[in-house]
Amino acid sequence: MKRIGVFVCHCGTNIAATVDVEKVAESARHLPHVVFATTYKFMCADPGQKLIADAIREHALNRVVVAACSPHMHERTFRKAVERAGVNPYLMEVANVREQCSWVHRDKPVGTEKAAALVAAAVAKVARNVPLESGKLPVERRALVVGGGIAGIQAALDIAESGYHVTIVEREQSVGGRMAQLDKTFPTLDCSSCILTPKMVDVGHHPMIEICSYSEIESVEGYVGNFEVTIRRKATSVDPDVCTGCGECWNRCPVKKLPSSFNMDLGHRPAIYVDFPQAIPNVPVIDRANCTYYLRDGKCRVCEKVCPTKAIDFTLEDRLVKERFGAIVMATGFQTASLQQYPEWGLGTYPDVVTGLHFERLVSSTGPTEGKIKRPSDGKEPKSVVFVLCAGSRDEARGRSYCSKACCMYSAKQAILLREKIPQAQAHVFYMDIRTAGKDYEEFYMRAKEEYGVNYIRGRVAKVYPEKDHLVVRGEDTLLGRPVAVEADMVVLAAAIEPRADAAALAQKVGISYNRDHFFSEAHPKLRPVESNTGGVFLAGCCQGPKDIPETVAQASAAAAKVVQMFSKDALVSEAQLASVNEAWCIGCFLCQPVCPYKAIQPKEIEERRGRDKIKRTVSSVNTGLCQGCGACAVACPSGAMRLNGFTDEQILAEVDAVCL
Amino acid sequence: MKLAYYPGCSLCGTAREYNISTIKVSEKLGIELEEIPDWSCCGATSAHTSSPLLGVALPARNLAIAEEMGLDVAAPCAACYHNLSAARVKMDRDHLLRKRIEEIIDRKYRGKVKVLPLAEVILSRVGLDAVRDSLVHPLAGLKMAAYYGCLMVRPKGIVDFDDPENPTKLDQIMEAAGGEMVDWSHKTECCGASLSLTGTELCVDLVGRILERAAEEGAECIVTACPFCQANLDMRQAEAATKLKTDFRLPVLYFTQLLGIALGLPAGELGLDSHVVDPRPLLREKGLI
Amino acid sequence: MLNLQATIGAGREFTDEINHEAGTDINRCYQCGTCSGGCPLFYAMDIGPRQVMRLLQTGLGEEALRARSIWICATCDTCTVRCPREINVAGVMEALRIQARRRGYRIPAAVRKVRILTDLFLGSVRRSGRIFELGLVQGMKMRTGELLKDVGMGIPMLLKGKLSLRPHRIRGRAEIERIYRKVQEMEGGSR
Amino acid sequence: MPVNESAAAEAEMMTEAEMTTDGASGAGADAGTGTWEPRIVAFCCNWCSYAGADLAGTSRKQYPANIRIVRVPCSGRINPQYILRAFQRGADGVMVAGCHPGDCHYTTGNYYTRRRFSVVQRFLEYVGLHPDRFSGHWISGSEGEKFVQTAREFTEKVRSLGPNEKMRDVL
Repeated sequence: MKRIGVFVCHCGTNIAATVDVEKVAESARHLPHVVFATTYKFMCADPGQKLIADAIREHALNRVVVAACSPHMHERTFRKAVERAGVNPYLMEVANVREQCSWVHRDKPVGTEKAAALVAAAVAKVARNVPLESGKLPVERRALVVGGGIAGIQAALDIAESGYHVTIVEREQSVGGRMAQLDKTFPTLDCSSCILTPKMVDVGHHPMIEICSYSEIESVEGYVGNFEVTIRRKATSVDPDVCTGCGECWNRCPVKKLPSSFNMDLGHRPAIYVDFPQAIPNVPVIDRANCTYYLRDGKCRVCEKVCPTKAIDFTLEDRLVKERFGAIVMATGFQTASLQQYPEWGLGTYPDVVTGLHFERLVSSTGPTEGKIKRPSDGKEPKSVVFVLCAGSRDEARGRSYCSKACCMYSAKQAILLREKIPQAQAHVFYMDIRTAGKDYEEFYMRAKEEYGVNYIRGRVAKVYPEKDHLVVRGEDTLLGRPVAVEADMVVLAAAIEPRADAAALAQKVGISYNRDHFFSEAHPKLRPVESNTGGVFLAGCCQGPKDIPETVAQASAAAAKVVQMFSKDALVSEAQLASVNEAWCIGCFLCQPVCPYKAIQPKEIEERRGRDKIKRTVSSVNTGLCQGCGACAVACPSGAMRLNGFTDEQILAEVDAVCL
Repeated sequence: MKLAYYPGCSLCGTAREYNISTIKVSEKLGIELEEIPDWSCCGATSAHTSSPLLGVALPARNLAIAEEMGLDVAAPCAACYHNLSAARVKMDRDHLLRKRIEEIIDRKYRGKVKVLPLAEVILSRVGLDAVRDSLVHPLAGLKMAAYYGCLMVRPKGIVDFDDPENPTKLDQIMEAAGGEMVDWSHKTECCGASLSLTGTELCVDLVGRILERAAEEGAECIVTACPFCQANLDMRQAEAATKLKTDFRLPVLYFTQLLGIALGLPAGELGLDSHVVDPRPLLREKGLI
Repeated sequence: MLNLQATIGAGREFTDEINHEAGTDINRCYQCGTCSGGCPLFYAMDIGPRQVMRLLQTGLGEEALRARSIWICATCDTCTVRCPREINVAGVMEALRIQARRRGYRIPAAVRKVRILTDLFLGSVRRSGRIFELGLVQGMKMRTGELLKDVGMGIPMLLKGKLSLRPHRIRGRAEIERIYRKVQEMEGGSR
Repeated sequence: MPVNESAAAEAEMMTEAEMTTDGASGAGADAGTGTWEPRIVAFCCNWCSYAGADLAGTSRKQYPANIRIVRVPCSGRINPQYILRAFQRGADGVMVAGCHPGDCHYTTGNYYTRRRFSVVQRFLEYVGLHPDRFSGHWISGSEGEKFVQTAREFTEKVRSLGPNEKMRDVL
C-alpha cells in the first residue's frame, strides 16, 4: 500500500510569491496514493524537517515528495530527513518548483499550474521508486600522483606527510617539471630553482614517496578506492641501485650535441644524461634513439667503461609494473603552444623569435648561455626585445578562446630581468589587456613600468619580419591610433599555455572528462574545483586550466587534502542509483558492454532450469564498484533486462505521462 | 584531363603573355583546356564593391555555363579565380541567394563544378613528378621569390588554394622546375594593385616595400599568378626604386612563362618581350634562353 | 561631450545593417588592433579599421561613411584572416562603401577616382560583356583630367600588343544587360 | 487558432502539414478554445543541462512556462521511446539537452546521444511528424543564458508548428 506525503516549501517568499503553494498542495491531494499534503515556510530548516518526520509517523507515509528548490541544493538534506524517520532515502523525490518555476515565471497562475504539474510528475515517479541500499567499498590507502612538477611534488609531500604512501610517475628523467626550467618567479623575483630544489630533495628522500621517473601510465583499471594501474618503466640502461650519480658517464659520452629539451632545444646534452644538475633522481638515462651503442650494433661502450660502479646495463628492457592505488592525483601540467598556425609571427622561421619558456632558459644561470641573454641566431646581446602577449591565447578564430592567465605577469618579469641584465636594452611589451589579479601583482607590473622603464604598447602584433640584421615588429598602437614598427633584436612570444599534447589520450585511459581545449574537467567549477568527475581522481595544476605557481601549489594541497580525507575513512559508501541486471530477461547479447564508459559490465555464467534440465547461460553483470549510474547500458539493452535504479524506464515514463497531462 | 578554361579579360589584354604561356604549358603537361563559350567578365572588384548581387551574378553566369559543359573550371587569373570561387561559396552557403541568382542570370546553377587556379591544376591533377619528368631546361641557378598577393589566398573559406600567411604551392611548382626559391616574409603582402589607377602614390609605396624585401633576400626575379600584381610590380618598379633611392631591377614573370622555359618551349612563344623590366638579360645570363 | 547612451541606441540600426551586409558581428571586436596593425594602407588612412569597428560599436557608424579610409581600403583581406574575433573586417569596409554610395555621401575628392573607375568598369562590362582596358584607361584620363599620367606606360603597352584598340563584344550582350536590369530591380534601383 | 496558417506554411512537407489541414478543428482538448499553449517536454542531463536550467533560475531569467523538465542522469540515458511516449501523450515538442561533446560527466554518454538524435529525427519524419518538433542541444552548467535562449526559441518554433495532432493518443 503506497502512502505518499507531499510537502510544498514557500522558501520564504522565493516560491510563495509567484506560486500559490496552497493551491499546489490542494491539487496534490487529488493525486493517486497521496494521503497527505501540506506547506511550510522553510522545509529545509530544522522545524521543516521535523514536520516531515512527524507527518511520516502520523500518517504512516512510506513515500515523500518535497516541492522546493533544485535537487542539486537539498536532495541529500531531504533524503537524510526521511531516513531518520524510517523511510528509505530513495523513496523521496524533489519537485524543483523554485529554480524551474517560481524564479523563471512571473505570472502566478502560470507558475502555479506548472508547479502542480511538476509535483504530479514527482508523485508519479516516487510511486514507482523502490528502496535502494548503498554498498561499502574498501580503500587501498596508497596514492598515485601523475606528473612530477611542482603540482605533483606538493600533492605527494602533503599526502606522504599525512602518513600515506605515494608513487609519483614522471615522464622525464627527473622530477621538477616546468618550474625547474624557470629563472626567477613573480612577483618576488626569487629564484625558481632555489625554492623548488629543496622540495625535490624532500620527495627524493621521503620514506613514503616512491619516484618512478622516465615512466608513463600504461593503463588504469578499477574504481575509486581500488585502482589498478599499469606503469611503463622505460628502459634507462642504468641500474639505479648501483649508480651513484657521479657524472663520469655523461661527461665522457662522445655524443655531445643532442638538443636538450630541458633547455628548450637551445642547448645540448649527451646521449646519456640527466635533465639538469640538480636532477632527482640523480641517475642518468640513455637516449637509445641517439646512443652510438644502440645505433651501431654495440660499438662505443664508453659510459660502461668509465662507470666506477658498473651501473650501465645495455640489456635493460621496458618493464610494465602493476600497482594498486586508492586515489589518483592528475598533475600533468602544460606545454606552450607551437604557434604553427601563426606564420606571420615567424616562430620556427626566424631563430630570434622565441617563446617565453625559451627566454627563461636564456636568462637562467643553469641555461645554455649561463644566464647571459644572447640571441639564438648569432649570440649577440640584444639591445631591443619585444614581448608579445596573448600569443595564441584569446583567439577564437584559431582555436583557443581562453586567457593563459600567467603571461601578463611572467612577461613583465622577463622584461624586468632583461633590463636588469642589460640595462641599455629596451623592453617593449605589446598587450591587449593587462591582467594582474593576484596579491602584489599590480604593484609588480607598475614597477616594471616605473622602475624599469618597460615600454607598454597597447595592440596585438600583426606581423614580424626580418630586415637587415634585426626583426621588425608591426602593429597598431591603439592608444595612438597609429601604425607602429618596432625594431627588435629578439621577439619573445608569450605562447599560450595548453595541456600536454597527450592529455586527452591520458584522460581517456584514466576515465576522466576534459573540455574543448583538452584541459581536464573539474566536477564543479566553484564548489568542487579539485575533484574530477570520476570518483577518486583529483586534479592539480595546469592540466586543469592555466594558472601560476601559487595557485598550482594551493590546488595541489587541496587535492592532497581530498585524498587524505578519503583515506581517513574505513570504507567508502558506494552510490545506490546504479545499474542492475534482471538475469532472467538478459539474452546475453552484450550490447551494453561497449557503451559502458567504465568497463563495469562483465559476462557472468548462471545456471538455469529449463524443463527438467539445468543449463548454463552467460548474462551481463554489473560491477557496482565501477558503475557510476549513467544509464547508457539501459538504453542499449534490447530486452529491457538492464535497469538503472532510481531512473528506471517506468519511473521516467511515469514522469513524462504526468507532465504531458 | 579536360577542364573548362576561363581566361578572363586581363589575359585577353594586358596579360596576354599569361594566356599564351598558360595554353602552351597546359598543352605540354597534357591539360586539355576548353574555353567557356561566350564567357563574360567576372566583375573584378568593381562589381561586388558596388552591388553584392551583381558581384555574384556576373561570375555565376560563367559557372552556370561551365556546369552545362560538365567540367571543372581552370582560372589562371588570381582575380577571376577569387571571384568565381567567392560566388560559388556564397551560393553554396545561402540557398536563397542561389535561387535569386538563378533568377537573375536565367540559368540553372547547382554548384557542381569546382574552380581551380591553374597552379592547383598543375599541383594536384598533373603532379610535381610529372613536371619533373618533363623538364628540358631546369631553371638551375635562378633565384626567385614567389609572390602570391591577396586574391589567391584570402580570405580563407572563400578561397582554399593555400595558407593565407605562408603559402608554398607556387614555390613547390617552381622548385620542381629546378628553380631556387627564396623564403621571404612578404609573399602575401598587398601590392595595392586595386588602387593602381586611383591611388598611384600608395601603390608605389607598397610595391617598393615588397620588392625591397625580395631583393634583400637575394631574389633575382619575382614569379606570380596574378595579372594585377604582375602589372603593378612591373610597371611601378622604377618609380618605387627611385622613391626608395635604390636601384633594384627585378623582372616580374608569370609562373607559366618560367615553367614554359623549363619545359623546353621556345622562348619566343612565351611573351618574354612584353614586360617593362625586361627579363631576357637575366635569363640569358643564366643560360636559360 | 559624447552621450554614449544616446549614440549607441540611435546607431544600433545602422550597425545591424552593416553587420548583416558583411555577414559578421562587429560587437565581437575587442579592439586589439591586429587589423590596423597589419593593414598595408593604414599609414595613409585617416582612421584605421579598428577605429571603424569602434565607431560602429558606439553607434557612430555614420561617421565612418565620411572617412577616407573606406575608400583607401584595397580589400586585401589581411585584416579578415588575422582577426582573432572572426570579424569580416574587409567585408565591413565594403559594406560601408556600398552604404556611402546608397546614401549619396560626398566621396572625398582624393578618392573620387575610385568611383569613376568603378562606374567606367561596370559600364564597360554592361556594354560589351568584357572589359575594354584601353577604353578604361582613356575614360579615366578624360574624367579625371589627368591626360598625361602614365602615358609613358601606355604607348609601349600598345606597341607590345597588350592593349587592344577595339573592345571585344560577347554574343550574349543582351543577357548581360538583363542581368544588370534584374539586379537593379532587386536592389531597388540604387544606381 | 493558428493551426491552419502555420500548417499551410509547411506545405512542402508531406507530413502533418497535409494531415492537419482538414483534421485540425476536431482534435485536441484545448485546440479549439483559442488559448492553446504548446506543451514541451525537456529531457535534461543532471550534470550539465539541468544545472544550466538551475543557473537560469538563480539568475532569475525568464523563459516560457511551456517547458517541463524531466531529469535524467545523462543524455545517454534517454531512450528514444521516452521521446515517442511524450508525443503520444500530447506533447507538442520534445527537447533533449546534454553536456557539450567531450565534456560529458560520464565521458562518452553524449556521443551516443548525438547519434540517437538524428535517428529519432528521421523516425519522426517517417511517421509524419514535423522533425522540428524535436531538437537536441548542448548546454553546460554555466550556460544559463543559453538554456533560456534555447527554451524561448524552441517554444516559438513549436508554437509556429501548431498543436501536435499527429501522434497523440485519441483521448
